[in-house]
Amino acid sequence: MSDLFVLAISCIFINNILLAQFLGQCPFLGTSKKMETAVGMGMAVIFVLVMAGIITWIVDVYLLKALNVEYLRTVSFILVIASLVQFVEMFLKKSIPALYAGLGIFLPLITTNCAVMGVCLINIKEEYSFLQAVIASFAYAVGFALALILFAGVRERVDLGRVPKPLQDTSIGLVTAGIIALTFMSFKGMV
Amino acid sequence: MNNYKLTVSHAPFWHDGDSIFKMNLNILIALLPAVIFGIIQFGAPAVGVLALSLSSAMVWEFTMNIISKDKIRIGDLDSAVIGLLFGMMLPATSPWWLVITGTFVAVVIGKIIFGGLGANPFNPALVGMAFLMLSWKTFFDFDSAYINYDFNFTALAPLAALKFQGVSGIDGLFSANGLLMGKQIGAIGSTFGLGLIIGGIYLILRGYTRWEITVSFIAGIIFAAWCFNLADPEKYAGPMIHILSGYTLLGAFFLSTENSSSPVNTIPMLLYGFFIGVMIILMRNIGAYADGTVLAILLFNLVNPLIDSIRPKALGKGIDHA
Amino acid sequence: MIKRSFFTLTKPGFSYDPIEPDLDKPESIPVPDNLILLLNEPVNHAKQSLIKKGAFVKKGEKLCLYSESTEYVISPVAGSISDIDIFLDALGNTSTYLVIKKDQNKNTDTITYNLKNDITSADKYLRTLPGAPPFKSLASKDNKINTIVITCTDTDLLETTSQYVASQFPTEIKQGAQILKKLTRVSRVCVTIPKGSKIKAGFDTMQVLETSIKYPSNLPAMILKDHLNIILPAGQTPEDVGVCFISAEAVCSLGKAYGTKTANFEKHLTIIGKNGKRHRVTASIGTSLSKIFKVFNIQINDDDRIIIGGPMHGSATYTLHHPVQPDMNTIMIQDKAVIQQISDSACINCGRCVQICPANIPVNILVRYLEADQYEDAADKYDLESCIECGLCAYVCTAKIPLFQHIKLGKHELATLKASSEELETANE
Amino acid sequence: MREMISMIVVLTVLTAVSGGLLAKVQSSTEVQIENQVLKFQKAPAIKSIFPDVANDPIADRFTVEADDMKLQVFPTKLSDGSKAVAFETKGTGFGGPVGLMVAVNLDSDKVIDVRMTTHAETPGIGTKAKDDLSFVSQFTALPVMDTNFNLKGSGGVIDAISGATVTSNAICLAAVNAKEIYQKLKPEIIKQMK
Amino acid sequence: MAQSLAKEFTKGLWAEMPPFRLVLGLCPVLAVTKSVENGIGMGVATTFVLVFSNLLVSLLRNIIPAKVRIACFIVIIATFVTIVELMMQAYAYQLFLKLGIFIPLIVVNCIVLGRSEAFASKNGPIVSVADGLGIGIGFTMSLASLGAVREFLGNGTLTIWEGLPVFSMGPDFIPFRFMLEAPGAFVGLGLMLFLMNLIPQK
Repeated sequence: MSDLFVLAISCIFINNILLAQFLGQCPFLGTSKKMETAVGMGMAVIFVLVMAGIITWIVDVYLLKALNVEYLRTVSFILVIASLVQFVEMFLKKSIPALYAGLGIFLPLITTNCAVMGVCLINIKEEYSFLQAVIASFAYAVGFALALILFAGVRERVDLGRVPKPLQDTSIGLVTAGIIALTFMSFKGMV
Repeated sequence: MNNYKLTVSHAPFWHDGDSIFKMNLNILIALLPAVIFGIIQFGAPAVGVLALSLSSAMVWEFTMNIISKDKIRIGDLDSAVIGLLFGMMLPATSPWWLVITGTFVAVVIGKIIFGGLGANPFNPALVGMAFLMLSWKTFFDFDSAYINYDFNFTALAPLAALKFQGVSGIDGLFSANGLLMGKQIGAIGSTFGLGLIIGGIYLILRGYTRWEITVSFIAGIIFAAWCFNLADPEKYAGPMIHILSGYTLLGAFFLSTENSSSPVNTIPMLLYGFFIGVMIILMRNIGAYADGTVLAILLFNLVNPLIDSIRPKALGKGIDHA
Repeated sequence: MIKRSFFTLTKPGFSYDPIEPDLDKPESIPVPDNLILLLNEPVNHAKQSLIKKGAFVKKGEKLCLYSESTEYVISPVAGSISDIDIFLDALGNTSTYLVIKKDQNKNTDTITYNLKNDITSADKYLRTLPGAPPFKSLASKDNKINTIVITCTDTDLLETTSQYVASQFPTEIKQGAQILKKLTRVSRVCVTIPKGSKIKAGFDTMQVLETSIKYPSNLPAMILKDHLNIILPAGQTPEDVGVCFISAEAVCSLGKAYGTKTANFEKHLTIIGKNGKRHRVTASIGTSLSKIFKVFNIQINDDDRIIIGGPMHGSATYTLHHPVQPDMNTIMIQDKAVIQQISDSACINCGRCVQICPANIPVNILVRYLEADQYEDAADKYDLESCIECGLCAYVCTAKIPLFQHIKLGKHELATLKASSEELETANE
Repeated sequence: MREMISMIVVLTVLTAVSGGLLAKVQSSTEVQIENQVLKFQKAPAIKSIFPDVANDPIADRFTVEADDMKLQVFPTKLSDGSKAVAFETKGTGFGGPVGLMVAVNLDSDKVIDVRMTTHAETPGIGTKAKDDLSFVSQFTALPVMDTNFNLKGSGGVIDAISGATVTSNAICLAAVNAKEIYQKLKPEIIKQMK
Repeated sequence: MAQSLAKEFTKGLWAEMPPFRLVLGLCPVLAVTKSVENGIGMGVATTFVLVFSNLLVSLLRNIIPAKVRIACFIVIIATFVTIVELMMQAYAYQLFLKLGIFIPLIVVNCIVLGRSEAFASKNGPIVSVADGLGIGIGFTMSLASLGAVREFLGNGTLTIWEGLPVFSMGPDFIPFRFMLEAPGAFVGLGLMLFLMNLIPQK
């Protein structure tokens, strides 16, 4: 039990998917200008990533490894994720319109969010057990949401400041993200 | 009838007469006791480092103002404060290029590119420090930095000794009195605890820093260190050494209270200070660092915009037509 | 000028000035030869104006620009119109500037009005009485006013005119209040008195609200909150919640007007000189400020500042020829030596404004949104419309940012934005 | 309906072609990939453990099997004449599986040396254990058959690297694993060593 | 024809150079630019996928039904990504280890899918190849230049192939290690973007 806890902490803070593993940078920079969109994206990623983590783990262990066709991993994972996102979108639209209104616009973006694909691949590469894979997927997604929301908070203020013209927008966003990555080094060595 | 050119401006027509210059001047004054003591303790090299740090910080700001064709703003002394604080965090033996690179990062990357004074989301001096510590860790090893010095007290950096030798390793080496009076090695401006406390209290009384942050910061340190100590006194030291050594006091009074990167509402200020204190102890006790002050404060600079949204409801907000 | 004290652990506090114990008789300024009137409607040169240069006006005559105009002024003297021009105030609003040349030889009797016992009749003739009674909003059908608050308190620091009028004319005010009650049929009429003031004795028969002497507790929103248990919703006026504020002087002159069926023009004023010395005067509405300064030998130099109102939320004028207006209680003159320069520095987030703000506004963030011209976000998220306009934030601002100006401008721009979007909506429908 | 069919047909054909193509590429690169893994992951570790031995342990490698366990063994002869083997085991940490090359003296049953082979995916973690030889040197000369290779915290004899407890733990787990494998496969290895 | 071909090719080198001009595909840019070698390796791998997926998408653009367009693109891209992955394992194993998970992740790189969707599905095969090649080389150049900055400042060397530096500042150079760490990637890219913004866009 405590191992899983340590795993979760390490995935959220120390190996943070955005700041240490560099996955999911496009939504990180793209949806962090406003707090509302950052929260929306964070929630959508948590939702999709956990499901994708579970499904791809099952596909990998019971299909690819069983049939000894591991070289099809990339193809099958991306198809699983793309159809999952489609399915989730359709399901939410019909069944939970309130949630769809909040997350809807972010869902299509998730297909090309390499954080989702990346975590699924990490789960396999690290040879996690099913439970570990679920925890890791969830914790990585939480780390994603956390970093995104914190970044959005800072970025809202930075964008209001008198940033010199050539530095505005992405440029200053990246420098800010760099300092955020620096602050996340605080957690180094804690597990 | 004569037509005069009158001054037309908007209300209010009174101002309490304070200014950024006065505020920064007071911060510099408050830093003086610790600076003077550092110079006495570490001698001429300390003067060199501090002078270079202060002047290079101002030169960087001046240069950037010229390049960006902005108004020259070094007169508000903000870069001087950054430079002095930065210099105070360095060991007296720092090479000149380290100081200049550091102030460049602090002033230019930490402050100017975010839009200058007041727009920096992180404490500039700490940004500079964090960049340097990540790059050149060896220069911040105080034990080897002062190898050629001859002190009349235990020449061991207390926190590093605590980290690598454990509680038993520092048993009886450091007394509260000695640490308070600067009988320890460390950065130029961080050893003289009493001076930092006096300077800090002066600033608080003058209203230039917010006491809530400082008080809760120290409370956080005491609380967390005490918890650890209670759980395993063999392994974890008590609060005293944590408060009086390393950058703790500098952090509590001068670094965490930097205006632009800290909250302004009461509850957020208390949370902010407290969690920095707790985080520092976590980093020292179970993390990879001997002294986590720099990164811990930066981490909560990051959280600041989020927690500062905890605030009392504004008058008449959210009430519909009665 | 109040300076920051050396030790400032607590936030600064101000008290309203009590009325001075020795009540000098006010100096009466003679009616000058040329009177200036400001009509709150700009001249439109394309249209045929009813007011013509050189035309004769009687004392008490109502002057309108056009036949359909709702705005008017009343001439305080008999004479001829010698000039019509456009007047621009500090906020950029335009109005019409009329100069009336007094004519000694003509009949100086005041016109009598046919005043009936309803509010529309009062609104028709008496809007420009000294104290500027808010008949316009009282008469408006949109507002359901149920409470009238007569203010014997001054809203800004250093001001004492309302207290002075209240101490001198309690009987007239009470009479005026009776008439007001009859005109408006409002159930509740109360009067505000500074706490501990002797004025209270004169109003024993009325419901008295004793306001704190701590600034800014005399501002309408604070009186509503502290004494009437109404939290003014952000962005709304007291009239929206059924309360109308009316100055003591307005009530007093209303009483007189209903007694004589004529308008009166004697405005009570306080002049605060450069050295802080107070002069109490009465002057006819329309008197140029320069005339008053001449009486007291107040020397005005370049770059001095003439403030209409008090130091916290008055407004500066650019001309010495600014006339005495019905709502003008105080004139304050600042020497250029004491004028603090504002700066173009950005907010340094020191948090003093947040600590001092009586409306709990996060001014530090608000000002960033205002500087970036994001008025809607400023209102939605950072409480722009909750501002009660006390000016304390700008007073304590370390960076010397003209916060109050930013907020005023922000509110103005927001109103423009809202109006244009509403227009769009109606156009779409 | 026609559209539907064409959609399904195109997708199916495309996927089938892709699968076939990939199968072809995979089978033609399989051997080369295995050689690469040997060359770049195992060879450096073996070379650093056995700096100057007469034979080429990689070329002489053989596979032993027992109780459905399969192990690739790299044999050599030490300068003092005793036989030794190296083999790779795995331990799992949160930084991913850690590969550990363990060399054992077959005559004395003592560990000669250990080296990390695959390092963790996650940047920052693991590299320290790879660079820090003082950590792996703790294993040297410990008797394989009866040493608890766990960290001191878990009752073993190994000191963790500060700041890299997880990786240290993974390495220790790999060593524990090695102990088990060795105990089981030693007879088989000796048989094949001739 | 030749002129338009040249235009499609050169636009990727400057005017639409990813990721500096089009801020897309940042993950590999940040993650693998610890050295020039890694940058070039990643860039070449991406270019390979770009060119072939563009070619194939362009050839099949009239056969693929619009509704399953994206799914088909993804399958095509994923196939080439896997081929690259296997080839790198076979012939550039050390590089493969360094680039790690980012090779399979080319499949979700917005640039690749973006080119298929925005260009190849609407244009002929030759132009599409030119476009893919241009964008790919532009991407490689950005990766290599950021890699050069980071490696030079952070380690004092420049490495093109197999971990052997072609240039070294020598042992006296005190490297700015910050640039090799995660924060250095962000700050380095941010400042490079700033320098690019200083150059007027034509």
